[in-house]
Amino acid sequence: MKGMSIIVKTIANFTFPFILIYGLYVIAHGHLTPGGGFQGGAVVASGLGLMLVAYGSEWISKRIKEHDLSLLESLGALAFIGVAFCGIIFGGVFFSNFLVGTGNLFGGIPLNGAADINSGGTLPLMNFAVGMKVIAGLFAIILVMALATLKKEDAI
Amino acid sequence: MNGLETIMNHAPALIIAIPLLGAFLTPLISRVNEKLRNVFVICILGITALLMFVLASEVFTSGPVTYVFGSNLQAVQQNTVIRILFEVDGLSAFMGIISIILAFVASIYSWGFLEKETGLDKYYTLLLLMTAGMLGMVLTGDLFNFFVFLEITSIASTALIAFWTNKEKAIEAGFKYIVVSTIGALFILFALALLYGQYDALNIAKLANSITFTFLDKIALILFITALAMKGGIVPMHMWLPDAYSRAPASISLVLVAATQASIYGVFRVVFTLYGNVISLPQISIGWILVILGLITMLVGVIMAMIQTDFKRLISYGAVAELGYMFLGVGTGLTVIANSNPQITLISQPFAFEAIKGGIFHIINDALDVGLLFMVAGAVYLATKETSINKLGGLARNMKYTTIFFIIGLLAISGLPPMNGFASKLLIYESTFQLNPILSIIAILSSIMLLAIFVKIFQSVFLGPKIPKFDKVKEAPKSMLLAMGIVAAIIIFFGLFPDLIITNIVEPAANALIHNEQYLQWLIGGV
Amino acid sequence: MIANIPFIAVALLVIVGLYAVIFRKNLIKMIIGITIIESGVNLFLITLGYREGSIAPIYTSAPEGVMAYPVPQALTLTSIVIGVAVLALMLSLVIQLYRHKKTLDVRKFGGDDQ
Amino acid sequence: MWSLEEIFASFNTGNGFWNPILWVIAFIVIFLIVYIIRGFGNNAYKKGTSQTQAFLSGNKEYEKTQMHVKGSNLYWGWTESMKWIIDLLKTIHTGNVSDYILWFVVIMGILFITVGLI
Repeated sequence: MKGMSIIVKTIANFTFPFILIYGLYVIAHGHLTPGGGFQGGAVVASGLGLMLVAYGSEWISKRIKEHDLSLLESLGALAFIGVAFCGIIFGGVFFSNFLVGTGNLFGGIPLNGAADINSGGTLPLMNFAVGMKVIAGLFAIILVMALATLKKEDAI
Repeated sequence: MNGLETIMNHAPALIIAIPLLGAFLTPLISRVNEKLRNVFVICILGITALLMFVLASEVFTSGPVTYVFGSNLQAVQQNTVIRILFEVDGLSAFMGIISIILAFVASIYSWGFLEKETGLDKYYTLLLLMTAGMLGMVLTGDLFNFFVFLEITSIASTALIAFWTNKEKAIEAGFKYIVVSTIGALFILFALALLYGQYDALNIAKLANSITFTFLDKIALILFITALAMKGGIVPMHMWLPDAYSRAPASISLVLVAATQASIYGVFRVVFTLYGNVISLPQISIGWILVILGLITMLVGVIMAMIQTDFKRLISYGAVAELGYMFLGVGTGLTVIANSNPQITLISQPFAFEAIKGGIFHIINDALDVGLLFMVAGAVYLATKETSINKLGGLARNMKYTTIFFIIGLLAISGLPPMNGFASKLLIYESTFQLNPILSIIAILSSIMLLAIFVKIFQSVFLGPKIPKFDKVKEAPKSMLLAMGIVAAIIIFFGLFPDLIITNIVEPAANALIHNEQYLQWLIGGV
Repeated sequence: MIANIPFIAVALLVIVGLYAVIFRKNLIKMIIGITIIESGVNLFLITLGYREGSIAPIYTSAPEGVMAYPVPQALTLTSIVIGVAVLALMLSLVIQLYRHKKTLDVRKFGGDDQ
Repeated sequence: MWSLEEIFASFNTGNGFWNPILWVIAFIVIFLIVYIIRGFGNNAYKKGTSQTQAFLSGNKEYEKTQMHVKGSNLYWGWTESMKWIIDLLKTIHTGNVSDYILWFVVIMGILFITVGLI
């Protein structure tokens, strides 16, 4: 896939930061809203997909390698399971939320009794891990499919 | 000592977590060294198998084990939190043993079988994911979790079926498999949503406790049975099965057998445990439906197997026929039990329990027998690069050990003494005879035809004069022989000491099916 | 009556999806059919989660009131995640199939038993 | 772990019992008897003579590779006599994935009818 016109590239450049911020917001607020790692990751990955469409898969594939994306994906999954294993060590149960209510970072005690951005315990950590995995995984899928269709066009 | 105790307490979670951890570590280790990766995968599955055996021995001796993720059981009992809950009873542990044995054997077998292939780090990752999915399916006590693990298994196995992407037929089989399993899984999701909407619970024990068999429950029951039977390859929804089994690499066909049986487990779990309190209510017994599906499965499986010319496709149809025996055995038991109060029936008509024992015992026998035959087919393919039985011949001269393993598998799958298949089939024949003689006649007939079709393979592949094309064929690599040897040894052990297996493993599993109050025990604080 | 409209939509979506999978000959259209069934099931789950008069389960500066139980939404999200994975897998298989056979007609595949 | 009686126990099948160890012992005994009877036979077989050649009504023997009965030629009579049912099953097994789903819907419908919902 070749890059598109200068108008598309400019618009994509302009909207990309907003998409990124919105996706990261959804990831960070995963424990407060119906959303989380996957949803935010999908938003960020679609932003990256927009860049791919605007600049062309060749341009992107020179900068981001599928190899590195799969490494990032594995690391995200490992972080997720690692936090779950920490639950056994610190909390006594697998997936135990050992950080909640400790008063430290991620374990803040909310004032009005409801929830807060700082009171999620291990949930934000897991959301970040899942978000990393989903950004890498979904973008790898888009990239590989774009490259696969690229070879197809060349054959014709 | 304290550390060991901690590990034992967390065994149900670790059985899922360790393969998952291994799955995502595999691509990283694969960058270091390829041999190290193979050893790593075998070690991971070995540790999981060890944990599974310890957990199973605890379950078989002292009843169901529950494990709540991230919380404790009291909170779940008091209905304050909704949590994912693993509940391991006799049947779950039994199915878990089957899955982990086959996955472990497949990891050993893959070393020799796929030595010259590329893309193996993804292969091993998916193999571990698939193992985690199967184990999750059988260990979980939560319907939605069951659906998630079902989908994990389907996605991983689709990618593995289509592993040989240069072969068009392999991709086609993968596509068929994913379409069938996705639609099946979506209907399972629909059914569990029907239950959730009525009872506000997803936990199998809680649902079983409160189910009242309304109109919507009936719909959910039928959706569950049909979708899981399709995933399990019951005729006439079996047609994806020969495609998938025969086009996948042999090591994957082996694990797919266990994945299919996990769906069969789902049918039994839904019918006996989830609907256990109300199963005697419907006018037409679900048991008869299972029996009839089982009979059709046996007959169609063997007749279609008789006319196949592809080695693995023939074994696949044999595997379809074998699935019928499980449905026949368990369905017979259900038919008798559902007629009246289970406790009274079990005393007056003890053959119901024997039938269920036979059906359950046949699950593990089928997994081992079909698995061994698939491994032999893979060894023949690796040596000759040929799958059509019309072109093969005279291989017994060069592949002595493989031939011996094939004979063991042949005797076992067609139910000849003293192999394990005979023990379970005898239980099924003699107990179904008391319900209706025609059932056991059809069962024996299809068993005879299974013997005939496997003798046909034996004659045309291993016997006969030397064929010049296969003059320089070598015996399979050592790791493959080791894998086949492990399974053959288990088959002979099960065949020679069936009573040991039945009293220690099969009976707790059958008891877990019949007495669903064991499964519901933790709800009232019995644990 | 108005509360039942989502359930009618669910039934329609599932039936339309099944129709597409069974009677459409193009592989891509079959995949679209599967996603339609999936949307139907997701709609069913999300409809079950609605309780009259309750507020959406968003904790960030939440107003006073009864909050709807977020479990069906979590289920729907999980189901969507799985759906994405399945969709990507199916489409990549179709790309591979098209490369081998140069056709997407479902009748051209199979026939091993004929 | 287990006592010998437990390991070698026979299990009850509802109508009778099954003990593979007894079966193996019986097999060995019968094998020995057959072997002894075989010993009474006349050992007139000589290698390397015309005794070892196949006799095909005086016709010349074919090449060894052509003598092998191929897999699909076995049970020819059976498949011929069961042709109607095999043809029926072959028409059902189209290999078309739409038909797989159609069967799923059909079975679901049949189950709905048998359980008495429709």
